[in-house]
Amino acid sequence: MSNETLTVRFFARLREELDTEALELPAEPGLTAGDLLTQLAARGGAWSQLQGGQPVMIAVNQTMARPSTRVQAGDEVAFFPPVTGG
Amino acid sequence: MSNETLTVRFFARLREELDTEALELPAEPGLTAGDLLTQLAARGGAWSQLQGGQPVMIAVNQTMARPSTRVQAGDEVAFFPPVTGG
Amino acid sequence: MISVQTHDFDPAAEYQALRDSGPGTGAIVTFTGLVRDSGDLKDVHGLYLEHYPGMTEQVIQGLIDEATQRWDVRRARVIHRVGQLALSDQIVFVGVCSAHRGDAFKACEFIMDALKTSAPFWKKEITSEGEHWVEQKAGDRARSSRWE
Amino acid sequence: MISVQTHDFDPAAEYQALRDSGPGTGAIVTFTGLVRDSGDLKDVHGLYLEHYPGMTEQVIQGLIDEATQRWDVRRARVIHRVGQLALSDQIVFVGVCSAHRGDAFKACEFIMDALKTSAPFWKKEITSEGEHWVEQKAGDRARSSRWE
Repeated sequence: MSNETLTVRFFARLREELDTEALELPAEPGLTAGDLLTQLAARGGAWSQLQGGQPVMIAVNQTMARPSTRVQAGDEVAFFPPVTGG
Repeated sequence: MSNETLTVRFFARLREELDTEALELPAEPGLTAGDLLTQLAARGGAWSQLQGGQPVMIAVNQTMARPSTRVQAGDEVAFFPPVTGG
Repeated sequence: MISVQTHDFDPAAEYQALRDSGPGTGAIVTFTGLVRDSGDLKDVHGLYLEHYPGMTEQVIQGLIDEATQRWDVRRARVIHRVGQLALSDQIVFVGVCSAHRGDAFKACEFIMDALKTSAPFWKKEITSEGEHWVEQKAGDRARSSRWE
Repeated sequence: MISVQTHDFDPAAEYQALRDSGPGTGAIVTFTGLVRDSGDLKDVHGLYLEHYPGMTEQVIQGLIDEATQRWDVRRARVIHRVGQLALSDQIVFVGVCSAHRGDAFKACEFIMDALKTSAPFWKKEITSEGEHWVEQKAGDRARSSRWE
């Protein structure tokens, strides 16, 4: 994992609909998890659902987080649908 | 079991302290479970505790009952301390 | 299924009987009570359990019927031991299966709470110092009355 | 003890591990979840369960820690399966032992309710008509928020 990028992971329905398990994205200073969602939604198509679609849950370094959570180089950021285990 | 008597049973601490498992008592007309407790308490000694002592639970024919419950010939009346199973 | 018995029971067999209740079962909740080393007394090394034969089974059946009316209960099993028990022995088993976990939890806890205050069992604690008939707890009465 | 695994588990072995927790244990409560034939869809004949490795274990450990702070929990065991499951298969086990039954019931139900809304598992229902990612239920969110 580079010092200038962070990893974004997708799970379950999102992983399937985006046809993507993980991405490396540039880790610009001051970036939040919400900024990442905005950037990704701008790709259009299935990616649009990341903003204004069904609820997306966020984890940063395997801990639940919010759109306002700051992210930085080396972080593991995950986006996924509301959980349904048990 | 005669038509003119009923059976009284005791359990647990009461059975031990009264040194009695069961009695046959006359089943006078109009008798209640509470009347039986009064009669038995009048025997004195350990029997006195059946009135005004620690709480006594009552069952008539194996169903929870109260002092005012009527009892009749052939009934099985039981007196016992509050239950503590489980 | 209700059993009042002197011999031990196998929770694994009880669980299997609950699991074999068909494809609509989604949740199984079980409670097992064990002889603990401290109750009314300290250093308890055994219990003696007395019951009112016949009445106990009727009362427990009534509790299962009530639980089945109040919640989705697909099957319920209750076993209560009587006689002489040693430290850490199994005393009581209550198992319930349901389509949904909320119903299984509620029905199981209700049966157990109500059994403690309405089924005619009495426990005597045995220690090296002597024996003592356990007193009914206000906490047990409160837990039971929550369901009224 | 926490395990996320593809293979089946043995509730009897889990129960035994809870029972072997010493002479102060008086109550064991277990919950087991099974694959049911109807969820969001009817005639479900299997599930596929996905999870977020690493994060699931952390979240569950956090729930056990929270339960242990709030109630008397002597030992807790949680197993969750992932991958392909068939109708009536065991999905999840939560077992708790305590001195007292109230604590064991509360801790077990809390862990299970909180797991449903905070542990990163996702369920896909499989029927002969097709597949469907299960939606989170408002009822599950409500059950979980009862504990806050």
